[in-house]
Amino acid sequence: MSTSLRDVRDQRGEVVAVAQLGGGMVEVSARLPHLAGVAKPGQFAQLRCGGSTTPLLRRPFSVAWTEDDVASFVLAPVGVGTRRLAALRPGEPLDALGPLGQGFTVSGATRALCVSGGLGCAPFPLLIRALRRAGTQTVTVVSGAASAARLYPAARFARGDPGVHVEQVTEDGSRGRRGLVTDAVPAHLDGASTAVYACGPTPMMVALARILQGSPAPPIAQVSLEAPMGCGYGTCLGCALPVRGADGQAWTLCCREGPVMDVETVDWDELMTLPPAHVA
Amino acid sequence: MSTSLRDVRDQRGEVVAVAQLGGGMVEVSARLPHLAGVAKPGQFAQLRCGGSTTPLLRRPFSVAWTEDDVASFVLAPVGVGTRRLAALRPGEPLDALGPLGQGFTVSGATRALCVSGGLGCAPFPLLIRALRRAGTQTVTVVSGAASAARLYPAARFARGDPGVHVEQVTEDGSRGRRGLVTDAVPAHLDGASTAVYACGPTPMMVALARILQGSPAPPIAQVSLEAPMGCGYGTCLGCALPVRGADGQAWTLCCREGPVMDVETVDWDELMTLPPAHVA
Amino acid sequence: MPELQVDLGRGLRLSNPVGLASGTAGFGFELADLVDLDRIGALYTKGTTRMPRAGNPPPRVAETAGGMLNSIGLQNPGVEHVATVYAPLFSQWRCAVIVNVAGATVDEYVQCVRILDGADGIAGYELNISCPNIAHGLDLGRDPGEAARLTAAVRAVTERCIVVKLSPNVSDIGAVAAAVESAGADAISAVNTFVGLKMHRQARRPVLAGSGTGGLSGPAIKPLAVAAVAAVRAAVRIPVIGVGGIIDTGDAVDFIIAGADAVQIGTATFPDPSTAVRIVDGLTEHLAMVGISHLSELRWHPQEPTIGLFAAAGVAPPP
Amino acid sequence: MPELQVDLGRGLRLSNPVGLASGTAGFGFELADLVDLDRIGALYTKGTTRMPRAGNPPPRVAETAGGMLNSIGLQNPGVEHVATVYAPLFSQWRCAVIVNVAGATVDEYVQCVRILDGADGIAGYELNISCPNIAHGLDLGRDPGEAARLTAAVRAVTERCIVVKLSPNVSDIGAVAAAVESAGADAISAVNTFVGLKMHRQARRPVLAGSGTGGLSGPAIKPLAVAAVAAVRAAVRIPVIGVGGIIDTGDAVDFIIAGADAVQIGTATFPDPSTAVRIVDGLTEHLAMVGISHLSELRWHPQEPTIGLFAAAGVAPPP
Ligand SMILES: Cc1cc2nc3c(=O)[nH]c(=O)nc-3n(C[C@H](O)[C@H](O)[C@H](O)COP(=O)(O)OP(=O)(O)OC[C@H]3O[C@@H](n4cnc5c(N)ncnc54)[C@H](O)[C@@H]3O)c2cc1C
Ligand SMILES: Cc1cc2nc3c(=O)[nH]c(=O)nc-3n(C[C@H](O)[C@H](O)[C@H](O)COP(=O)(O)OP(=O)(O)OC[C@H]3O[C@@H](n4cnc5c(N)ncnc54)[C@H](O)[C@@H]3O)c2cc1C
Ligand SMILES: Cc1cc2nc3c(=O)[nH]c(=O)nc-3n(C[C@H](O)[C@H](O)[C@H](O)COP(=O)(O)O)c2cc1C
Ligand SMILES: Cc1cc2nc3c(=O)[nH]c(=O)nc-3n(C[C@H](O)[C@H](O)[C@H](O)COP(=O)(O)O)c2cc1C
Ligand code: FES
Ligand code: FES
Repeated sequence: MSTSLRDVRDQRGEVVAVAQLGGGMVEVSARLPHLAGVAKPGQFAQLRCGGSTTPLLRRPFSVAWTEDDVASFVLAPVGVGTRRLAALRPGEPLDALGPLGQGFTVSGATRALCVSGGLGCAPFPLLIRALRRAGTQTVTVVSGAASAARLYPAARFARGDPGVHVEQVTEDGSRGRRGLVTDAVPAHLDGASTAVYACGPTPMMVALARILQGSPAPPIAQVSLEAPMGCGYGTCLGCALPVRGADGQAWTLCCREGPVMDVETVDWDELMTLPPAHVA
Repeated sequence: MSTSLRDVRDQRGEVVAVAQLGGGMVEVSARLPHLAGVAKPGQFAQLRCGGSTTPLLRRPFSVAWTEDDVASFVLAPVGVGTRRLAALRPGEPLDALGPLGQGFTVSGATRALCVSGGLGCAPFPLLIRALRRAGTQTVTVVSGAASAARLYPAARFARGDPGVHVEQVTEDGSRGRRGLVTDAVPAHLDGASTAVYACGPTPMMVALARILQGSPAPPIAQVSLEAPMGCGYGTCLGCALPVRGADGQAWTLCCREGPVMDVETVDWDELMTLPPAHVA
Repeated sequence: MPELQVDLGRGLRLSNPVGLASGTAGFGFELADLVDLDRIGALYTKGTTRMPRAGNPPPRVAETAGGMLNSIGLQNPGVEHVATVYAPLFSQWRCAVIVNVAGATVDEYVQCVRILDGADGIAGYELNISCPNIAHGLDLGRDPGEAARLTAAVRAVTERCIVVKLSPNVSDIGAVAAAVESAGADAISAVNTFVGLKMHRQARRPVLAGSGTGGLSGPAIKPLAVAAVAAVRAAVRIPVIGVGGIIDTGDAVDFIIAGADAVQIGTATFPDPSTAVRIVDGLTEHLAMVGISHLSELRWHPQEPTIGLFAAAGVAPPP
Repeated sequence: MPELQVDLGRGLRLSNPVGLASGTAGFGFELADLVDLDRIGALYTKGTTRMPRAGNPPPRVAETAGGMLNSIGLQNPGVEHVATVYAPLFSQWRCAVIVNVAGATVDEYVQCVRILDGADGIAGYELNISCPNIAHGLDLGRDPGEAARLTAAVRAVTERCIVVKLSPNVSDIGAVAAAVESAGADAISAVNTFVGLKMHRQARRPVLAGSGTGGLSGPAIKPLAVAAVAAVRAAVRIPVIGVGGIIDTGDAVDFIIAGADAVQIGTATFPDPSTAVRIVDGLTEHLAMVGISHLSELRWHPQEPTIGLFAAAGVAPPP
C-alpha cells in the first residue's frame, strides 16, 4: 500500500543539450522542471523519446545532474532503447516519469567514497553535490572502466569542487591505475568516518561487498542496483531483487525499495546467479 | 515464373532534400543512382527509413521524379510508415527496393489527359516528361483535391514545359473549379487522339471508368492502382486485385502485373466492395 | 452525450467500459497517485490466492518486439489480507474493484471467493483460469469441462458477478467460453497472456528464471487477442471484456467492433499510466465523431452481408 | 572453419541451416533475382495442393505491431504443374527445394506426394497441417491422432524426407510433435502462423476478406515461436526447424539455443530479401566468436543445472 508516488509526475521535456562524453557515453539534458526540482541523488526516472511506443517499455536512468529546470542523464547505446535515447537532438521531446525509487542516504559523514564502474557513474554527480552541501569534507571517487575511452570524464564528477578527488582505474591500464576499480578501494576505507556508495556492474558490487565484509563497518554502505523493469513504480512486481529476509531468502522491488540498497541487505550469492540484465 | 526482377536493386540512398508542398504533402529526394537511372513512369519502389524494421514492412511509392542520380517521391503522413518517411531529414538514409511493377504505356499519342486525385499526383511528373519526350504534343492534367491546400502544386506537373496544361478542381471550390476531378474529364476527351492516364482514390477511378465506358475509346486508358503489399515483388501473393478474367472474375498481382492496369481489365464492381487500404 | 455505461450482469454496472487489467494495477494503492481511479470503469486486482505467495525468482520481466514477457508467479499477500486489509479501502475510489482470483484447484478458488464474499467493497470476481506462470495454472483453463466445473463451484458460493478470464493457449477458446457460460459465468474476459520464451544469447538459456517461459502481453498480441474475442463473441451471449495489447482509443474500438462490451488496459499502463483515462475520454469522442450513442452499435455482425465502404458512401459502381 | 551442415534425415543434408519459409519464397523463381538461392540451405515452396487454387479475395495482407496478417488462401498452380513444370528447374539452384504440401483430407496429401515423388529435383516434403487460412486447414493439425494418421499415410508412399509443419494454435504442441514423430516424420518445423484478426475501424469489420482472420507472422510472434520450439524439442528426438519472427542472426541463434537444428526465414524476406543470406554469414561469424564448431553446441539443456554467467566467468561470490 505504497503511497510514496505523490511526488511522481509524467512530464514531457524538451531536450536542450546532448553531449558526447567519449566511449559512446552521452549526456542528455532536458527541460524537466518537476524532476529537476524534486529528484534526490540515487533516484531515477523512466524515460522514452517523447510519445514513442517503440520500444514498448520506458527505460530507467539515474538522474545524473539537475540545474535550474534542467535534468541530465548519462547513458550509452547498448540496446534498442538507449540507442534511440542517445540519438535525441536538441528540440526533440523526452518523456520522463519520476522521480522514482529510494535514493542514497546523504548524511554528514566526514568523508565519502564513491565507487563507480563504467556507466555506474551516472548517479554520482548529483550525490557528490548533495554530500558536499550536507557537510562531507572530502569526497573520493574511484572511477573504473575497461579502458580510458570508457571512463566518465573526471571533471564531471567534481564539477569544479576542490573537495572532490577522482582516482581513475582502467582494466587495460590505458589511464590511471591498471586493474579493477575495487583494487583501489581498500586504501580509501577507514571505518566509521567514511561513507561508501557504489554503482556499477554486479561483479564489481560483489567484490566491493566482499571487501567491506572484511573491513570495519562504514557508517553508510550503499549500492545502486539494477533490475529489468516493467513499470518502475511498484505495480508490476517485475523488478524483484534477492535480499536477506528475516526468514532467509526473499525478494524486494528494485524500483520501490531500491534502486539504492544497503550492502548488507542484498543477497549477493543469489544475485550472482542472475544473468546480466542486458541481453545482446 | 516471373523473371522481370533483373533490374531491381535494394539500394541505400541518402536523403538530399525534403520539400514541404503544403497540405501535409512532402517530396522526399534521395541519391539513388540505380533507381533514378532505370525507373520508368508508373513504376514504384518499396521504401523504408534506412535499416529500420519498424514498421515491419516497407511501403510502396511511385517514383515521382528522377534527375541525374536522384529519385523523388511524393507522400503525405497518413499512417505510421508515411509519418516516419515524411520526417526524414537530409543526410539520413533511405532504403529503396526497385524499380518494381509495370509502368504506364508511353506511346506517341497526340494528346494525353492525366487525371490526378489527391496523392494520385505522384506518378505524373515522370510520366509527363516521358510523354513529351515521346512526342505527345499536349498534356492536360486535371488535378483534384478536397481543398486548395491539398492540391499538388500545378507547376510541379509541368516543370516549366509549356506543352503541359493543368486544370485544378477542388471539392470545396477553394481553388479552380468546384466539384469532383472527374467532372472536368469529359471536356478533354476526344476519342482516338487522347491517351488517358489516371491515379487517385478508388471512387475517382470508378467514376472515370464509367465516363470512359460512355465515350469513344481512347488509344490508351490506364490507371495506377493500390493494394496493401507484403513484398512488392510478386512473392507473397498478398496484393491481389480483382480483374475480369477469361472465365469471369479473377485476381492479379498489383505489384507485378500492376500497379498500372488497363481500365477495361479491372473488375470495378469487385474493387468497389473493398475497403480503402488505409486503416485509420 | 454518448453513454459509456456497461452492464456486466448481477447488478454490476460499470460507469464506463475501460478497466485496468489484473497484474498491471496491483490492488489500486500502488498506482492511485498516478492514475485517477475515479475516472475508470473497473480495476481488476492482481491475482489473489488462498495463501500468500512470494512470487517467482528474478528475472521476472523481459521485453520483446512490441511486447513483454512476465513471470511474476502470482506474488500476492493472500486472500485473507486482501479481504480484511485491502477490501475495506476499495470504496475510496469510484471505479468498481473486481478481485482476480487464482488457484491450483477448484477448492482453492471456492475458498478464496468465500472469504472475499464476506468483505464489502468488492464488486465481483475475475477467475483467472489461465495463468501461464504457475504450475498447473493452465490446466483448469484448457479443458472446457474443467473450466465449467470450476465456474459452477464458484457460482454456488457467491451472488456477486463472476467474470471468467480465459487463456488463449488453447485449441478452441470458443468451446471454453461456451462451457463457462453454461456453468453460470456472468461475463468473460479474453485474453490472458500467451506462453512465450526469450533467450539470453550469452548465457544460452532463457532470460526468465524457472522454466524460462513467461506470458506475452502488449501490442504484439493484439491481433491474436482480437481474434480470440471474436471467437468468444460467436460462442456466448454474456458480456465479453477484451484485453490484449490495447494502447490507444483505436485499439479499444477494435475490440468493441470484434464483439467486446468492455476492455482492459494492461501493459500499456506501465509506460504510460494515463492510458486508461485517455481511452475513456477517447471513446466518448469516438462515439460523438461516428455519431452513435452507444458503443455496442460499433459491433461487427459477421452474419450481415458486407457492404463496401465506398458503396455505403453512395458512390455508385459503373453500369 | 565452423560447420553449418544439417542433417534432416533420409539422406537430406542441408549445406546450412537457413531456409526460406513456405509462402515467402514462392517456388524460387519469384525471387531468384533478389536472393542468391545458391547460398541458402533450403527453400520451402509455397503450399501446394492437389488442384490449382486462385486464393482468397483481397485484401489478403495487413500489418500489425511488429507483425503481419496474411490470408492468401493457398494460391498455387496445383501439384501437377509443380511436378511437371517447376520441379525440373529446381536443380538450377544449389539449395534443397522442399515442397510444402497442403490439403483438406489425408487423401489429398497422399495424392500430392505421390505425384511429386515422380519428379526429380525435390529434396523432401513439408506437410503443412496447420494453415489457418483455408476451411479445415487446422483440423488435421490440432489433433495428435489425426496428425499421426496423416503422417503415417504419407510415410507409406515416399522415401523422401518428410518434415511436418505444426500449428501453434493448439493446447499442447508437444503432443502433436510426439505423435507425428512416432508416425514416421523425419523432422518437424515449428511454427506456422497464429490466428489473428485486424479491424477496419471505419468499415467496422475485419480488414481481411472472408472470415476476416489471417495468420500472424513476424517479430511479434518470435517469443511464442521460440516457446513452441522448446516444447517440441522436449517432446521429440528428430530435427526441429524453428520459424517465426526471425529477422537477424541473433534471432536465429535464439531458436538454436531453444533446440532448433535449422531455421526458416519468412516475413523478414519481404522488407529485406537479403535477410537469409546475411544470416548464413552471421551464423558462421557467431560460431567463430563464441569459439565453437557446431551450432548444436549452443543448445540449452533444461535439465542441466543453471550456472550464473558471472560465476561461469570466474567471478567468485563473497564468502
Ligand atoms: C534504476 C536504474 C537506473 C539506471 N540508470 C542508468 C543510467 O543512469 N545510465 C545508464 O546508462 N544505464 C542505466 N540503467 C540501465 C539502463 O536502464 C539500461 O541500460 C537500459 O534499460 C537498456 O535498454 P536498451 O533498450 O538499450 O537495452 P536492451 O537490452 O535492448 O533492453 C531490453 C530490456 O532489458 C532491460 N535492460 C537492459 N539492460 C538493463 C540494465 N542494465 N538494467 C536494467 N534493465 C535492463 C531494458 O530496460 C529492456 O526492458 C539503469 C537501470 C536501472 C534499473
Ligand atoms: C504501387 C503503389 C504506389 C503508391 N504510391 C504512392 C505515392 O507515390 N505517394 C503516396 O503518398 N502514396 C502512395 N501509395 C500509398 C502508400 O503506399 C500508402 O499511403 C502507405 O503504404 C501508407 O503507409 P502508412 O504506414 O503510412 O499507413 P498505414 O495505414 O499505417 O499502413 C498500414 C498498412 O496498410 C498499407 N496501406 C495503407 N494505405 C495504403 C494504400 N493507400 N495503398 C496500399 N497500401 C496501403 C501499408 O502499406 C501498410 O502495410 C502507393 C501505393 C501503392 C500500392
Ligand atoms: C506483469 C503482468 C502481470 C499480470 N498478472 C496477472 C494476474 O495476476 N492475473 C491475471 O489474470 N492476469 C495477469 N496478467 C495478464 C493481464 O491482465 C492481461 O490479460 C494481459 O497482460 C494482456 O493484456 P495487455 O496486453 O494489455 O497487457 C498480467 C500481465 C502482466 C503484464
Ligand atoms: C504471406 C505468407 C504466406 C504463407 N504461406 C504459407 C504456406 O503456403 N504454407 C505454409 O506452411 N506456411 C505459410 N506461411 C507461414 C510461414 O512459412 C511461416 O511459418 C510463418 O510466416 C512464420 O514465420 P515468419 O514470422 O518468419 O514469417 C506463410 C506466411 C506468410 C507471411
Ligand atoms: S518495475 Fe514494476 S514493480 Fe518494479
Ligand atoms: S506484394 Fe507480394 S506479391 Fe505483390
